[in-house]
Amino acid sequence: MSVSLKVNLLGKEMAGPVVGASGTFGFGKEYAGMVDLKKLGGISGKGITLIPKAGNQGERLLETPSGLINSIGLQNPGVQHFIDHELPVMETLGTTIWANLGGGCIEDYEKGAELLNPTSVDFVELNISCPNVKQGGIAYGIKAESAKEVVSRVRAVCKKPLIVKLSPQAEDICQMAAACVEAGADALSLVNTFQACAIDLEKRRPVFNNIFAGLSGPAIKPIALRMVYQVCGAVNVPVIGLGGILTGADALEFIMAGATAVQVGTANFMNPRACETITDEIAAWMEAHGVETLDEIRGCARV
Amino acid sequence: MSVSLKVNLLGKEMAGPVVGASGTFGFGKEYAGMVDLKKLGGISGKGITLIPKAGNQGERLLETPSGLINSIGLQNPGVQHFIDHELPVMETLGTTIWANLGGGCIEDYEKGAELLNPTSVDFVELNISCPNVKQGGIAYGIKAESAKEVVSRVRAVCKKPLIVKLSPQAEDICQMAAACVEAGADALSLVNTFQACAIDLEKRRPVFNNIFAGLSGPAIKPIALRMVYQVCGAVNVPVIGLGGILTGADALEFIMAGATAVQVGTANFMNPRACETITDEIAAWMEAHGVETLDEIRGCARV
Amino acid sequence: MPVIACDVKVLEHQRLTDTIRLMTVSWPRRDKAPKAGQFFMLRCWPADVAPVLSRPISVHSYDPELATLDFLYEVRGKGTEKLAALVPGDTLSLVGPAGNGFNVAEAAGKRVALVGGGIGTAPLYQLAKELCEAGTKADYFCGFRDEPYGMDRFTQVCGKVQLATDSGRFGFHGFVTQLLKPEEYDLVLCCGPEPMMRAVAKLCDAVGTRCIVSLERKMACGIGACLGCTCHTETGGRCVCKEGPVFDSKEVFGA
Amino acid sequence: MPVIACDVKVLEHQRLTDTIRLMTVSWPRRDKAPKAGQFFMLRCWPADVAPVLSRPISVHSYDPELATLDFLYEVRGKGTEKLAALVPGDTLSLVGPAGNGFNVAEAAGKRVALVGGGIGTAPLYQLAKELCEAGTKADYFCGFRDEPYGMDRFTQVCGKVQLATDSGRFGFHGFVTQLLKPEEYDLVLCCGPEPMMRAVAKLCDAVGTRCIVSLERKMACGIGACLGCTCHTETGGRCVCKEGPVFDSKEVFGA
Ligand SMILES: Cc1cc2nc3c(=O)[nH]c(=O)nc-3n(C[C@H](O)[C@H](O)[C@H](O)COP(=O)(O)OP(=O)(O)OC[C@H]3O[C@@H](n4cnc5c(N)ncnc54)[C@H](O)[C@@H]3O)c2cc1C
Ligand SMILES: Cc1cc2nc3c(=O)[nH]c(=O)nc-3n(C[C@H](O)[C@H](O)[C@H](O)COP(=O)(O)OP(=O)(O)OC[C@H]3O[C@@H](n4cnc5c(N)ncnc54)[C@H](O)[C@@H]3O)c2cc1C
Ligand SMILES: Cc1cc2nc3c(=O)[nH]c(=O)nc-3n(C[C@H](O)[C@H](O)[C@H](O)COP(=O)(O)O)c2cc1C
Ligand SMILES: Cc1cc2nc3c(=O)[nH]c(=O)nc-3n(C[C@H](O)[C@H](O)[C@H](O)COP(=O)(O)O)c2cc1C
Ligand code: FES
Ligand code: FES
Repeated sequence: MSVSLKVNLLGKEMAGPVVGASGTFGFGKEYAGMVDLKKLGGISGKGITLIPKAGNQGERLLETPSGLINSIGLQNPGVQHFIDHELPVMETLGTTIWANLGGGCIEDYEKGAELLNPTSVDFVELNISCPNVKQGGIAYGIKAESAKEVVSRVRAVCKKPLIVKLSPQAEDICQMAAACVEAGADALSLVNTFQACAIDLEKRRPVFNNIFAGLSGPAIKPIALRMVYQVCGAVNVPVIGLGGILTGADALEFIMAGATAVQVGTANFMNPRACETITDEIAAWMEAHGVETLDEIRGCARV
Repeated sequence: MSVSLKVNLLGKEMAGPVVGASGTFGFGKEYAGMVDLKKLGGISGKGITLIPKAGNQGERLLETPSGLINSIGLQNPGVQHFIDHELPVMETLGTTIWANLGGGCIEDYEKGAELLNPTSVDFVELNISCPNVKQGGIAYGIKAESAKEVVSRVRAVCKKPLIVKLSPQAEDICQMAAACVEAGADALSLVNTFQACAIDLEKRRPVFNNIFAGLSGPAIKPIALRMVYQVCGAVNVPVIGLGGILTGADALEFIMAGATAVQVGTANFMNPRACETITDEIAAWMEAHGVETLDEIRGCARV
Repeated sequence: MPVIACDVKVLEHQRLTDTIRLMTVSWPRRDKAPKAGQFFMLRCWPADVAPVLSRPISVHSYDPELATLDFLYEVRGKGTEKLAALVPGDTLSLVGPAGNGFNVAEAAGKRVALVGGGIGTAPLYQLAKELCEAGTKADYFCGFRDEPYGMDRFTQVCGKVQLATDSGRFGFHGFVTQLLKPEEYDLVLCCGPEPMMRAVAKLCDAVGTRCIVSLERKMACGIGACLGCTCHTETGGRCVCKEGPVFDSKEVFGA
Repeated sequence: MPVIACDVKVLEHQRLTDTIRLMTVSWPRRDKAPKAGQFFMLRCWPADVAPVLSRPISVHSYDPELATLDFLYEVRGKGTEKLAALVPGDTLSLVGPAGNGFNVAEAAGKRVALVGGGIGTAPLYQLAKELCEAGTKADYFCGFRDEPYGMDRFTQVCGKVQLATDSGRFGFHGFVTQLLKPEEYDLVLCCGPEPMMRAVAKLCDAVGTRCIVSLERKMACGIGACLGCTCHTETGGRCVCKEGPVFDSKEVFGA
């Protein structure tokens, strides 16, 4: 039997359903010596903003049971630097390029999107869900109306396929999803990290300078999968599912819930070859179960 | 140094800060051969409803990374049966008695609370947050206005100290907390389980008949702690923190975030002596750090 | 009588087949002597290590003189794999004895058949022993997929011993249900895969023989505290870990 | 040159003190020869087992002829405890060689002091070896809380070797900073606890001696992909795992 892992996302063909998640996969080249990047569906680069950001002070990482809390705070060299220095390398990696665009104010989102228009970027993934920055992060990810505003403004200037990345913090994830689609999102990706907290008993203060930071990893998978299941039922655009995926079986759960593709984040730190391993495991499962294409099983678990 | 673990909750003295969480601790007697129940702050019995409930069909339990998904669905023998058959035994256990009251419609909540008025129950813990029942569960736990209605109606008839148990699904946990206090809650407990999903790859359908079920255990602790931290800043009533507590250190994080007491649920399945072990670990930490009473450290990590 | 939590020592650990192990542990609590059909929640990994839940395993044999317990178990997944790695001298945490167990007094003096399928034979050995001590030698019918295990022990405490295998490599080629003639017995006590127990119950029903079954459910607490193990019946839910795992087949499968 | 992921075999594992271990593993990839100051991300537990993150450990020694790597490490918590349980023949997963490493070419021919504090001495041995090969015998100053370890190796590849301990049980009673006279050197290369490195940098600054330090940060990826290890400096963030861990002290501590 010949298994095809190909996925067509908004008219672009991807070699497989697994995309490296933003913030965990650098700009791709870091993994080139470990992962056969051509097998991946794509790489979502580290979140970029119009104005470069230094990121957060203080602790940035904390391990939790089956999870990881991070407080990177969108440290990045800015959109223009990305275009000049990172993108040319990404172009050589043989997979689709996702520019994960964060913002400060709406104008910054707009300008960032405009800068990306003439580039080789395949998808713009609009990050309205970073819990680690005060402005332009989670602020837009909670209330559907705020999201709608930023998405429609970016949509108006963005000539690339526009994927909006949702926060699990949204008041109502289905309403949020519908609002983003109404505002012009071509696809949705979810979830970003969950706002979380940890306290340092010895210092008797929060571990993170911002008090709260973002939880990711296998711990959150059951909640992420629930949200993806719900959103796939609420909108008619492709949904990219993520949150805690560590195995091919995890990825297949998201696909059976209706996801077009998946992203893999924290798992890259648990196994640097995770994106490839997961891709191979999906293929092996399909082989063993006589499934030739992902279309045969996408959404099959929906009741 | 002499350490005191005593906690005064709404005028009642509890021997320690650790309370067995509803649904994981039976009605207490099940653990009597394993745990020195007199060391506990209290026992929150299995959720009861006016009308007995058979609970959910199909799978009820699923292990996840550092977590547990359950779909019990409030199986219980009804409030009157609780009063007649379980309460007399609970009275002999030497700790405070929390009646975890679920409901169908608001009238059922009211009638249940009325039945509990003349009993020996120390606290009524109003469960407006069960994700496993369609009616009277999570429905009231999402929107602050719905919660406000049910809480104020119960408050009007309930003569016991009234603790409202919040869902992490609330649209805005601080607003929700404030609404419940405004409606007359004497204290708040949070969090209940997170709505989650799992898919059975072989059957190609959701594991649980209700599609979604409730995630608990150490996996959720960082999110639960964040919500407790937020709620402690949003209201002026005692907050009982729970969600994933497995160690004394976990419990101390909640207390340093401002919690008056904590509850321990899933950990009882990981170590049947968990409530006592955690209590002892808290005492050992206090001893080692020269902390004589929990009042000295409660909320100390708030910035 | 509330269950207790106890750390015990592994005394012996034998590999009976590729996947079947027989583990002997100390059980110093003579005041908490387990009986046939009861089980323990086993754990040999820290609270914060996967799997989250402890694993229920039946009492295969209890020796009150040596104060030892035997567990006969099949290595299926993460939990039993961790058990299988134990070596003599290691510590195992037990919660139990849990569950109702078989009613041996009721069975004594009757014509009794024990019917086991695969690892479902585990609790039947202690049951056969207790029946034997009560003066009743039960007949033992067992079915395995291919390779049988643990059978020799039964011959000493049972009457007739009959074996069926799906593969036909050992004993009768077919299902154990083809060997059993329930009309020859007053009582059939059964443990195995649920479809097999349902088939046995049906055969018994047809001739009016009482059939007792021991159910399996996923369990979180094992002591009646979580309601995760409920078996739905026509007359309401039954808590398998506490009201069971042993039930009249009519109660749980209907008549 | 992108880092690689490689499963290697543990060849030897020695206990030097209660908490210090020296582990030798095979490193078959001669084309990816690690150099002094570089490190690897180590993991010997499955992806789904705690701790979530792999652990960064420096190259203590690389032997290109035997194709072996030594790690000198201190058992601190969960991760290093798991490493400590490895026995010869076990498999260890490595990601690396990561980081920039020391600039040996620049140091060669100069008057060089190596200053190590506790387990911070780990990367200095490979550095001393490489300097020695380049014709420069560095002086070695090391400080330990109480019991020193790994010192004998240094005598062969260094000039002067000076020891200080906080307890005074061995060598000079006091801090290693009390022994170092930075004015006698062109270059001081330093690895140890951050307060000690800051103190050394300050001494060097005062006399205009260049000071190079190797920083430690919690790391998730170890390869520049997550930005979890950033060191904030006056001129912006530095990625310790990729742009470092070796920096000019002025760059990271200010002047
Ligand atoms: C009262 C009772 C007595 C039992 N006695 C024995 C015995 O004597 N010997 C024996 O080998 N087995 C016995 N079992 C079954 C045993 O508990 C399971 O085989 C074991 O829990 C599987 O765990 P695992 O981690 O190895 O496999 P997993 O990977 O968890 O699962 C393998 C299979 O076992 C099922 N399973 C998982 N957890 C449980 C659980 N807690 N309870 C029941 N089934 C589960 C799963 O659904 C799956 O089909 C008994 C079960 C019960 C309820
Ligand atoms: C580039 C680099 C090279 C290193 N080389 C060596 C070496 O050669 N020998 C050696 O013994 N140690 C070395 N370390 C330190 C070593 O990584 C930590 O001691 C180890 O990660 C602790 O893990 P643990 O699980 O045993 O302890 P934990 O229980 O995780 O923590 C114990 C202490 O170590 C700190 N820590 C935890 N994780 C990390 C991490 N990923 N990076 C840095 N610190 C951490 C914690 O904050 C805590 O203070 C190096 C660190 C870095 C960054
Ligand atoms: C260290 C780290 C940095 C991240 N940075 C970004 C980012 O810049 N932009 C973004 O959209 N998401 C970011 N995320 C979120 C991930 O892309 C992903 O949504 C989340 O981690 C959940 O997936 P996972 O459980 O597979 O990691 C980051 C996550 C981690 C762990
Ligand atoms: C099996 C199970 C049954 C539960 N039943 C109830 C219930 O009846 N009422 C209720 O308020 N919460 C119930 N809960 C939620 C717990 O009380 C607790 O809020 C939740 O599990 C989070 O805490 P934990 O992570 O310590 O378990 C149940 C949880 C579990 C795991
Ligand atoms: S397993 Fe908890 S009630 Fe039976
Ligand atoms: S540890 Fe990931 S960038 Fe340095």
